[in-house]
Amino acid sequence: MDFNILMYFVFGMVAIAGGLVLLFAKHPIKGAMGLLVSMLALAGLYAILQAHSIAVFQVIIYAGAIMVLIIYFLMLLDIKSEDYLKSYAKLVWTGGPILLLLAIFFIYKLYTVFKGQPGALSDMSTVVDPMTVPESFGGIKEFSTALLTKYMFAFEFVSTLLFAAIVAVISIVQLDWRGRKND
Amino acid sequence: MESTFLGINTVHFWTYLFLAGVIFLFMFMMGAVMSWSERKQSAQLQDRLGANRAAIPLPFGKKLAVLGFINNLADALKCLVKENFKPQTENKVIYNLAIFFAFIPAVLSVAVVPFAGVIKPAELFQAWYLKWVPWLPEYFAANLPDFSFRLQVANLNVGLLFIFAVGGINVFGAILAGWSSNNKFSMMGGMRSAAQMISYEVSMGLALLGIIFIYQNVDIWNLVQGQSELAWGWLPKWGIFLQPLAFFLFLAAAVAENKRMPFDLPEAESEIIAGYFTEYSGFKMLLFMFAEFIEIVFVAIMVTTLFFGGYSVPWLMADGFHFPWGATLALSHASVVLLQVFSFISKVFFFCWLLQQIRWSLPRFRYDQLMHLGWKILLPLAILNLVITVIIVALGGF
Amino acid sequence: MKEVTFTVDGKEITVPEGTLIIDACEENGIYIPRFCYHKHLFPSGNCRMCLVKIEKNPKPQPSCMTQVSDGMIVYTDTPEISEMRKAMLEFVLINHPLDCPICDKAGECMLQDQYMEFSGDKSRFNETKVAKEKLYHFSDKILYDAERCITCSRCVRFTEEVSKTNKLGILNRGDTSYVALAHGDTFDDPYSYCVTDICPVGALTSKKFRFKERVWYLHKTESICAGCSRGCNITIETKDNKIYRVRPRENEKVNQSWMCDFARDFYIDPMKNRTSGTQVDHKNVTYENVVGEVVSLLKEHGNEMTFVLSAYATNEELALAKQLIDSAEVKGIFTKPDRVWHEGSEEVKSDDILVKEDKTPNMTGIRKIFPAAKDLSEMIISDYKYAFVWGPNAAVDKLDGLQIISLSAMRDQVSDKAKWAIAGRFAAEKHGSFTNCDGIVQPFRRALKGENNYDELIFFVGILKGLGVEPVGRTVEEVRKAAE
Amino acid sequence: MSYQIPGLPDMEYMDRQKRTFLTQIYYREVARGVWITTKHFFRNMWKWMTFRKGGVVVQYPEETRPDMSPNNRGRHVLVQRSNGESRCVACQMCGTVCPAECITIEAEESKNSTIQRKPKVFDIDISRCIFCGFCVEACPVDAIRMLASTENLVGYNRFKMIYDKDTLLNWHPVVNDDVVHGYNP
Repeated sequence: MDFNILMYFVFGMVAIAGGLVLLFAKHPIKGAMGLLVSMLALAGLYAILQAHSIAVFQVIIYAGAIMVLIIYFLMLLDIKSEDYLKSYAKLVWTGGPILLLLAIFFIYKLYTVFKGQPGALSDMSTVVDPMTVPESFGGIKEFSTALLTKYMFAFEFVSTLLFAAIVAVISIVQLDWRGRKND
Repeated sequence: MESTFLGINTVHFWTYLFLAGVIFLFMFMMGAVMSWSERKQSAQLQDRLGANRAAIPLPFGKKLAVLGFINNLADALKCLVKENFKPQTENKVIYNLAIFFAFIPAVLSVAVVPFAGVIKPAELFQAWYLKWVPWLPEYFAANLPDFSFRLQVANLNVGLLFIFAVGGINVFGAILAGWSSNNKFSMMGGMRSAAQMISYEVSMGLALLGIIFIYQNVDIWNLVQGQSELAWGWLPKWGIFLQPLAFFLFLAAAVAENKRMPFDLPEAESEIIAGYFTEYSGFKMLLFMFAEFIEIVFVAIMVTTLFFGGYSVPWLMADGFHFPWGATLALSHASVVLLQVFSFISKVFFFCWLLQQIRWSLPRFRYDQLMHLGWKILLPLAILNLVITVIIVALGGF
Repeated sequence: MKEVTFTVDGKEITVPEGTLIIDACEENGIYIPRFCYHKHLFPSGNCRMCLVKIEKNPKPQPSCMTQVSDGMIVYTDTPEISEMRKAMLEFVLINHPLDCPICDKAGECMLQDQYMEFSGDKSRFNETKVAKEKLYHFSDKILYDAERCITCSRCVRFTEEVSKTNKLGILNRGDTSYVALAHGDTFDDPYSYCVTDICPVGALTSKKFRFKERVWYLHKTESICAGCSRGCNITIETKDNKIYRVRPRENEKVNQSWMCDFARDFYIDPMKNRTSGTQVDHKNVTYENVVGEVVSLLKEHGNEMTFVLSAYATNEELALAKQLIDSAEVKGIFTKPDRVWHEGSEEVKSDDILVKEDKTPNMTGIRKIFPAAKDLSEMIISDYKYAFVWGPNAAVDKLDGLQIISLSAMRDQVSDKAKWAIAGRFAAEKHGSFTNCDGIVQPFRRALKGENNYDELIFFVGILKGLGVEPVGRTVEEVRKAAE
Repeated sequence: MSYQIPGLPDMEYMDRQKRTFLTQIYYREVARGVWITTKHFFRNMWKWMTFRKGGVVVQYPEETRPDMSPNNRGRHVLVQRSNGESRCVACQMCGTVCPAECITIEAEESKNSTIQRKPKVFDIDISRCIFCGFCVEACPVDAIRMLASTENLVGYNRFKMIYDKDTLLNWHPVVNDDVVHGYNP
């Protein structure tokens, strides 16, 4: 078996496992650790696809900066697991069907891809073979050029997503405060 | 037909595996040397004698103390055999995971650093002083006449960023250890270390941006290559000459990242016992200490590589010295490689010594002083340095 | 009784008529120094330490000889009185050898304490002190040091009034006077150790305690004597899990301030023939194993079992035992006079002072909790297959042919013969309470750490839990509370 | 801002209000500090390379300071009577006052009826002792003293650091033969 394929499966498994830990961990810190592992595994996936820049930025930005902040605040807040779970118990009824739909969609997508290309999995080695990609592929120059020209809008749009997330968090926290005042 | 192992060229595989082993071992040895110099050097500069008691008894009443090295062995032995205390925490997994987050990045990031230039084994083993294994030069000359590799474990084209990425993960070691120890002092240590490391990472990154702009690269190999060149025909293009301010900023920020004196607030003994690793004992504590020592070596390696030309020796080319006044001194390939390795390691040793000297000379900063230095001094200076560099580079400077 | 009111140092005090000033003051928190006065002895008034100023009286009066009267105004702390105390102490100390470093009384000596509190002056006596006999062997228990003696006559009055042997007397007069026995006599009094307790200085010391330990190192535990059914209140003084001495504790209703020599030896002499650990068929097994076996035995053969109670058991243990007997439906309950605790201790018959005929501490408690318990001699062996024997000294021949479970602190024929042997604890090693012959329930605390990790209470709690019964309590306090 | 202490050179203290930028970035001060320690470092290294001792410390069990004060509280000794017995009466004063609780005494009856009491066991655990000298102060019969010497107070085995009565009596007093008969205040 090709080393890259092997690592692809290893990292893929770890990423999925990290995601599952994030979903099912009772303690928020453990969930954050799951997310962190998932991020690192994603970086590994990028790396075996020869996209070194993306892999490294994945680690610097997500694992090194955002996760540190998340864990920092989780520690400061010292959320007790039970309260945390109770407030999210209702979300299962809305989130569950959405998750199910997404899963069906992805399975369908995979099915169509592999239906069209019977040898897709074994061909992956040729896709990620270092010999077949140009020397400069995944370099910082190419990455920057692509990011700041072609994907400029997407890049900026994602940052609005983060902004939206911040607004959501503040609104939730404020609601919580109001609830506590009545106690 | 080249043989392959898991899709990788077998010779490449074994070469890089061997290289990784050697460099890993080198880092460990350096860690041991640092823990020795932590005692002996501090003793020398404080007019003491330092650890010299532990010794192996020899026959005829003699003792083998080896300048206090046996103390290190005794320490390691003690840490291995002593009772392993565990705190009453519900997060045993994270408690144990934190050690790996602290230790692995310390040894991982050295993978992208070149220890010497290109090595051609077929030529290398021709030198009379390297003919230890008789069949080795014949094997390389017969089978792989053109095989060459760099003395660098991973040839990443984003090497400098890789170091930043791994250094960012390093924060988790302290923060998770502090949190999972279920101890107020550990928690404070973890918090302090997280705040400190995040603050100084900013200045460190900005200081290094100048280097990146000047050499137009983030590949460490190319950075060192760039520093091997000469400016005006005589001055090596070392980072210290082109970016003197960045050197000082980087040195301060790197010491702060390393959590050593005078920035050792996360483990300030007089305030919070041992900070984030208060609750670790025995071998786990040893790993934290060892990670710290290896990080000193790594800071020295970074300073060497980025500001002092890495392995490069002034005016040494692949075929020997080319002095600026026109004289040349031809050297064999093996001699050049050994000179480069020696140059690299001696520079690293010097900076290790300097870092220890700084650590044992200075008192600890107060927390507000630490933050003041990080955000109000280092950061503006780094930005200033960056702006000036960008203007000079845009004007076509070097 | 008629009450009188008088004033001490400006404080109005009401006491029954006939009370001595010194007692009335002490009850109200004013301590008057004394040497010769003892609460349970007739006052003699010879030490002159307790002088107080009484208004309209030209001279200070000894408070131990003066009864209060209505409207009396007493001062205990005038400059005159304190001068007199200082002078009195100086007088007493003139011939005192001051050999506190080698004196066993040092640390609890009334002379030391009162000198520190009421005088503190330096000696002005430059002449040679009168030398007297330093090692006067009164008996093989008591040693007398004439130099230290201040001739307060407490010991003499004790032999006259309490033990009524009239052995001691004071010979000679002035600075040559000393306590002495009749020529050729020995001080063989069953209460002789009491004189070492009441001696205010180190003149009378116990040979058993001599030079063993300094008194300030001893840890004092309030306990109840297990020597006989009188239940004297005692203080057990220990260090490093070893009993150094036992002293009586004041209790007006039971023993006043006295206890017998037998009981002191009983505690101090090292316990011989102790049991240890848990055995089944003379093989050491874990405690849990034995508890499990006893539980299954009680479950299956409870109705073929007889339960022989120990009169050394505390009330709390008996309460749990009762619960056990009721829940396991044990057939017969017997009790026995398990008198002897260690070999060689001399048998003391009863007397009319303290010692009782019944040498067990808690037979009254058994009678109260188990009114139906019969004496062991009335047992018919053929009725039973198993016997739970608690405590030592059961008649072995009465238990022939039975399978024995023995729970005893002392090794004897029964525990040797027992199939299941569990070591118990001695009275000084556990908490609990005894009911004495007059029906007074007296709690006591543990003075020694037992050798085993369990005591009888824990054992019974374990058995009850094994039987599926919730014990009324798991600690002595819980059981006591449940009993109330 | 300077501040004069008589007999000492002028000492400069930092005026926090007047710190310059150069002071605030610390680099110059760090360099000054490192320079001082580096001088020490190389001086000691040079001494070491020329086979001289660099540090000022005393390698205690092998070396002892020659300039020890005669009042130094070192090893304990027990004072003898003229017949070689200890003067101690086992009164436990030293054991009671000892803050480190390192003195163990067991008393026994002496054959001499004027002395009555003498120590059967007199142990000082030197590994626990803090050399405060309270035992010497407390002793009513001047039986325990401390020598100035600190030689051989260390050991590899902590049980060998418990000095028993014979060890404590094993010394040669320089004082004249001051015999005490019994306890005579």
